[in-house]
Amino acid sequence: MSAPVLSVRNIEKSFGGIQAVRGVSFDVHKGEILGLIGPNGSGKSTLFNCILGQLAPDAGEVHVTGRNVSKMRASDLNKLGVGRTFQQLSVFPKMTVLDNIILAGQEHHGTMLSRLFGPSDAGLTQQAEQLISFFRLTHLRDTLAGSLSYGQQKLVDAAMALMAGPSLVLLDEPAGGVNLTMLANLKERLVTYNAEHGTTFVVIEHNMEFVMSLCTRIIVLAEGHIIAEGKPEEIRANQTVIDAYLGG
Amino acid sequence: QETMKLGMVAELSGPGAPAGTNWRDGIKIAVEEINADGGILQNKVELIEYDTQTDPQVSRALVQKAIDEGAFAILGTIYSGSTMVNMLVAQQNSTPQFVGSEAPSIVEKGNPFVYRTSSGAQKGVPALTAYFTDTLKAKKVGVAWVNNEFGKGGRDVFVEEMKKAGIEVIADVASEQAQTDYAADVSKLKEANPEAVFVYMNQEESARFLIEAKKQALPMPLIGEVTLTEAKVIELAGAAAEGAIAHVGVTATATDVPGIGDFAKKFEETFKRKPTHDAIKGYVGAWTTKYVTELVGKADGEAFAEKMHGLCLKAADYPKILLDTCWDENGEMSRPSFMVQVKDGAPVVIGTVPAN
Amino acid sequence: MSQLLQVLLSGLATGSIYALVAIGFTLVWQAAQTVNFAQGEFVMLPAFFVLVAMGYFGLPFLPALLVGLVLSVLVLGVLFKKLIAEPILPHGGITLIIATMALGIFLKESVKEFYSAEAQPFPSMFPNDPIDIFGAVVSLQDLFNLAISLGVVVLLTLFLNRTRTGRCMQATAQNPAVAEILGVDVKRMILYTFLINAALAALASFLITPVYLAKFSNGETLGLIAFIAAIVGGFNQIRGALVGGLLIGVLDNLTATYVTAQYRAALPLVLLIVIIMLRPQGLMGTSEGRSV
Amino acid sequence: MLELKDVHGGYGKITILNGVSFSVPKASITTVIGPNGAGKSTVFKAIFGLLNIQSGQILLDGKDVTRQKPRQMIAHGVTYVPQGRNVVPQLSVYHNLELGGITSPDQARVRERIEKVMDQFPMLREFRNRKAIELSGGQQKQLEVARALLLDPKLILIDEPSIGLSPNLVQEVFQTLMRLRDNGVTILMVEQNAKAALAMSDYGLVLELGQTRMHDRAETLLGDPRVGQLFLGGHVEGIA
Amino acid sequence: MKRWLRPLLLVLLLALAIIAPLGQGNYIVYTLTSWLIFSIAAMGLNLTLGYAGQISLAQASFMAIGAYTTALLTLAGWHWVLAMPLGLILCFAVGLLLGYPALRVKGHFLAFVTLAFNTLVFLILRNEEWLTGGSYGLVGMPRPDFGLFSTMKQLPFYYFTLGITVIASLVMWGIVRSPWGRAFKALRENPVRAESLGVDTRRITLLAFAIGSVYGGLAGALITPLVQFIEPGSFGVGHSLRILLMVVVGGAGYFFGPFLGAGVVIMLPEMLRFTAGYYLIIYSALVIVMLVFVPSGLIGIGGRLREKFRPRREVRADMREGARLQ
Ligand SMILES: Nc1ncnc2c1ncn2[C@@H]1O[C@H](COP(=O)(O)OP(=O)(O)OP(=O)(O)O)[C@@H](O)[C@H]1O
Ligand SMILES: Nc1ncnc2c1ncn2[C@@H]1O[C@H](COP(=O)(O)OP(=O)(O)OP(=O)(O)O)[C@@H](O)[C@H]1O
Ligand SMILES: [Mg+2]
Ligand SMILES: [Mg+2]
Repeated sequence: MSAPVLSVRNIEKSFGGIQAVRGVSFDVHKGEILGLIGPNGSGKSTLFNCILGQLAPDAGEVHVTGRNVSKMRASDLNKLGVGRTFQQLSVFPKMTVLDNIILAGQEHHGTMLSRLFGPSDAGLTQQAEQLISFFRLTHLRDTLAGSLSYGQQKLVDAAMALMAGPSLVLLDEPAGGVNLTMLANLKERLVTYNAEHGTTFVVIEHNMEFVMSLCTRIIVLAEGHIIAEGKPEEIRANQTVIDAYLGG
Repeated sequence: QETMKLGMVAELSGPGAPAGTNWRDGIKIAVEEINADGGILQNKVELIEYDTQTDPQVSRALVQKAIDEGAFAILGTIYSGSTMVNMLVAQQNSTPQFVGSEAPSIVEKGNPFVYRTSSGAQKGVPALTAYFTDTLKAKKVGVAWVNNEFGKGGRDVFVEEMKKAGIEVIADVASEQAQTDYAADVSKLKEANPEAVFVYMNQEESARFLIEAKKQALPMPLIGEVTLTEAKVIELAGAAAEGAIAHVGVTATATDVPGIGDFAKKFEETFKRKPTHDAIKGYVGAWTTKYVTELVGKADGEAFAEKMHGLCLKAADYPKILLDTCWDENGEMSRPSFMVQVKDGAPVVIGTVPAN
Repeated sequence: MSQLLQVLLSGLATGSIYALVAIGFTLVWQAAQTVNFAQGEFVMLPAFFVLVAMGYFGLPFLPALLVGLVLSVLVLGVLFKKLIAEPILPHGGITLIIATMALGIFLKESVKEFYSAEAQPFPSMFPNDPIDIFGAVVSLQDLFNLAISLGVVVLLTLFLNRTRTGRCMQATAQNPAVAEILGVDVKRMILYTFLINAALAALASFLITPVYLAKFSNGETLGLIAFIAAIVGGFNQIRGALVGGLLIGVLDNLTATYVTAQYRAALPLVLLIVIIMLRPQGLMGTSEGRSV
Repeated sequence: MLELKDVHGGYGKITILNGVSFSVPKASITTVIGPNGAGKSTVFKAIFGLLNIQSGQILLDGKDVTRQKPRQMIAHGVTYVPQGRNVVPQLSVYHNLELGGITSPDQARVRERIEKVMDQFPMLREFRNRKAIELSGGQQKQLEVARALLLDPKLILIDEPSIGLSPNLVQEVFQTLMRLRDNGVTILMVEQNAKAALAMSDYGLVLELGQTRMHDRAETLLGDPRVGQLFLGGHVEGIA
Repeated sequence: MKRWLRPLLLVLLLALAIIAPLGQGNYIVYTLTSWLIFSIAAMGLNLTLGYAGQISLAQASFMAIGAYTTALLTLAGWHWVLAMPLGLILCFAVGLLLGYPALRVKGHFLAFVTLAFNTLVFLILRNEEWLTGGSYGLVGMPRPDFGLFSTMKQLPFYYFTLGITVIASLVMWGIVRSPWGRAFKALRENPVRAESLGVDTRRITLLAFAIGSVYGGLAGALITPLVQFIEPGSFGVGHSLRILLMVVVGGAGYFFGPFLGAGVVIMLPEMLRFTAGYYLIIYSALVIVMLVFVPSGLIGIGGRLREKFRPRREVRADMREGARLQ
């Protein structure tokens, strides 16, 4: 079997006395859709931030397709084909929706210099417009992203993560605030990507219906540890998980 | 009767404002008197004011503007940095220019149209040397100066003079323009303990220096050029100014010189404050413009320049020149000067120095 | 030895003055998240109120101080807030910063045109008697300045962190939208901030001017140095202003005495840059927290 | 209790609400649903005085409260929990909570209530002295919800409380809301988690394009196939 | 704005700039020239601050570097055309250097570091007399002579500056509308997110400083032959603040903002000079009033006026698609 797309080894991170992540290890293989769930404050987002270079972990290593990327900067990691979203809305508020999405793709085309002298949209308008219309935002194409509704911004955020055609995407709560119908579309799109391009996904989400129907495998985090791991139906039945997280 | 325009270009705002406004007000009095006296060549004089904001680039633009608007002579500027720039413009237009700047370099550029209204540092400071050698009999001295083109000019001349006189400069203390804290400066001087200190700074800086010197009880005599004993400095420094000595080109305190006394009185009545050195300079500049233009007989820059060089005006014939004054072929001025000391809160003339 | 002591003590004395002005910066930052670039002029102006009260209305010194304080609070507090801060604040910090720069010019030039371009002496609230400490000299005034800036720091810190009003002011600065939703009287909190700032500026003015002399252009350098002191101390802590101010005062004097007078303005800056690079949140400041 | 009559309003020159009318009876829970960008949050802002209302009327207990300021609305007994993150970043958790009761004249009671909500959300007690910004997304949301419970409001406007909360906490919040309703508090809520929300609600309201489309009892809406198809994810549309 | 309106407006503006100095006195021409030069400096700062969101209070020091390099070289007999690029290269390098702190500190800390840098440059210019002439400055730099076209006189020098301004603007236009421009804005709005989308924020930050500095340097290289005298005092912190004022007053982050801003900051005092001593008071008051009423800068004034006199209501964009639930 080939090297896992993402391999997380023994990551630890604490913030002045609070141990947010305490030695987490797992592998994700090509084509998987992995769910990452757990109570609030269990360290999920912190783990993402450690994996993707936004935070420096206190210990541990991260490998992407066999390569140690622990010290790599987020932009370089992104160029390797790793995309992500953040839990908190993070569009560029004073840029148009179209510009937001083109930006997400432009750094993957050409070199720094060729971008200066090439076309101003790096030839990406069409591709961006497709994504925009998929997320039903066509009428907002030239609106500043900051004046979109919460759910709409969430969609732009997701579109940005998908724009560069990454091979591994980490999504932090993609469903929060998104209308159920649109969410079904999003799920469909992720599954299609996964099937057609073999894109691997890791998804943090509190919407259990979404997670359970989307993911092929689920990891449950609590207080910085992995407390359970398995197929969706196993997790749903796991008493520890029910007590810690799902509730009665 | 026509009017003749005088362009007053000076530092009316920015750090140079105190000097500039005094310069302006001195000129205002002169212009009033000149007009009362029939103007220049029977023409009424109109004074146009231009504010350089103490910015050399602006000053250059304004000298240009004054000339564009028909000024036949320029009065200003005071800060040497500005004068260095704008005198080029006046030169290009053959317009005579009286400046208040004292930096040596101004008259070293071979510009025939620029004239001083007081001696430059390279004349004023050497006039002091005798005081250090003969009166104080000093062997080791210190110098405290403000690090701008004014202070640097004075300091350079002083150090040179001392070398010539065989006196050692054992403390050389630079301070910033608008500096407020002189503790370090004074303590350095105290540590070096020279026999006298030459203080070359602008007004408030001088006052703050004197205050700190008194606080730390600096024991040696403090000697300055022009500023150190000015009325303003004494007002600001209060008791701390007591005993300070300065060489002064022309001082409003020399009231026994008739022209000076009259001017000082008129100035105080009009502006409710005592005239400074800069006010007298402006006054003299404006009057000289009148005298020389009338000597030439027409408003002509070239002829004016011709006349100015090597010109000597006697106070007896030209009373508003205040003291017998000569200009050399570079536009440098010389006239008798005074040594002044602060006694009981007032400057007192303690000696005169002949023109050099 | 006595020279070193002298330099240190003098540095502390000057530093306490910087601190007093710097506190204004941190206060306005903590309570309105903006920088008042006219802070130096805010400190320059009250002394002139007093001079006018004494010179034109013939009031004795102490009542004139009181008049100066009241006028400062009205002009630099109420008017400033109503006419400038309130309309511009919602449009972001940088716009207000520029507006305060323009305000600085306005105040400076007004004083110059309507009062005087020349420096004026200003009476001291405290006796200026020199006190000899092992051969070094400080004045009583210096000691008072130090004590007062210390006191102000303690009081303000307590006020901002220990009272509900203080916390409402912080909430207003950090997230005005939320403060408004929770029912905080946002406008009033901003008013408080500027009132306190104005009163502080007046106090600083009365303490500083006897030494610095009253001059329209005093605010320029003072404002700049205090701004630097506030940053170095850590903008988001009142006590940072004290530490920053004292540090700059001492460093400046040490540099001028022992290293270089020509570059005395530079060396402290370079040292401070090093500090900032090592501790990006400032000496006393705390980090602003998670960003992802 | 609350009544909107043909409200029009928006941001700048764009009109977002094109005639919103509905009324909410006292001591009931009404859930607002609709696609993203329908104007749900905008309606809340309009009620709470945060929106430029062009025309129409908002009545609270029969009194006209159109264009009143947020502080006045709080005085009328209305509280509002906006969408997204809304904490004061550099203040501690405890002081954030305290701000929730800042308008109350009875601070002793507020302190008591803070202890109570900290029992309900134990995380808050554990982290009471930490800066709010340091909390995780869901923890911040708990803080916000808890903060809204400190006064005795008559009407709570709560915009998507479930975003970021773990399932057990969502249940906890819903139960709290139901308890409040049983004590006579009126609740108006936006939720995308619509099946669960409608299940606990008395009424449902469907908003689209800034207009009220349907307003009915919650069970009726849940059973309506069109609603299910369009807004509850019952059907996947063709992918563009 | 209609599609043809913008190019038409641009042509009109350029024509205006060409005829503006005709028949004017030397003084007006001089002032117009310094307006162009400061527009260039402000354009650079607008890139650093307005587009990329990096506060810099050191633009005047880059003008100094450009001005002194050009001055020293032209005094040594070089032609301006050769001296100027050297100044720009130096500015680019120093700008990169100044960008490094920006990688670590943000906001007011960055403001401080740049401010300190400006002070440092000022002190070096003043103290290193052997090179820079110290506080006496450098004087007598020639204006460039291109054989047939000599810029010695005021008017030709204006056209020379205008030409350079147009070129500099075109280059800037190219930069901000390229993907770089988008990356600069992304850096301003959300650096963390930008980094996660593959934007090399380090490089972009450094570039924002370096390019902005080059424009400062270019302005300096033009000041030298314009004034023919330079001294440290003209490049102090106060002047950096003045350039900042131009950017914000004009409209930070808008392409034409710097031109408007520089126009106001330089021309308005000239126009107010008739008020004698009061002009700075009036001027500063006007700036404040302007910021109160159009906080986004003068560039926003057109929109504000249109809004005021022809208030329009727009329906929401998705209305056209129609409702799905009837
Ligand atoms: N910068 C920080 N400073 C201090 N504490 C932090 C910081 N970042 C995270 N924490 C703490 O670390 C723990 C884990 O936070 P994290 O954001 O990873 O949780 P999470 O699993 O994503 O939770 P949620 O589901 O609510 O988003 C929390 O207790 C949080 O308070
Ligand atoms: N501040 C704003 N400025 C301009 N337009 C805005 C602003 N906020 C929202 N809008 C627009 O108003 C419309 C309604 O937004 P609103 O936030 O009310 O939607 P919503 O129904 O709450 O959606 P969601 O489910 O995504 O939260 C959207 O089309 C949005 O683009
Ligand atoms: Mg999280
Ligand atoms: Mg919403």
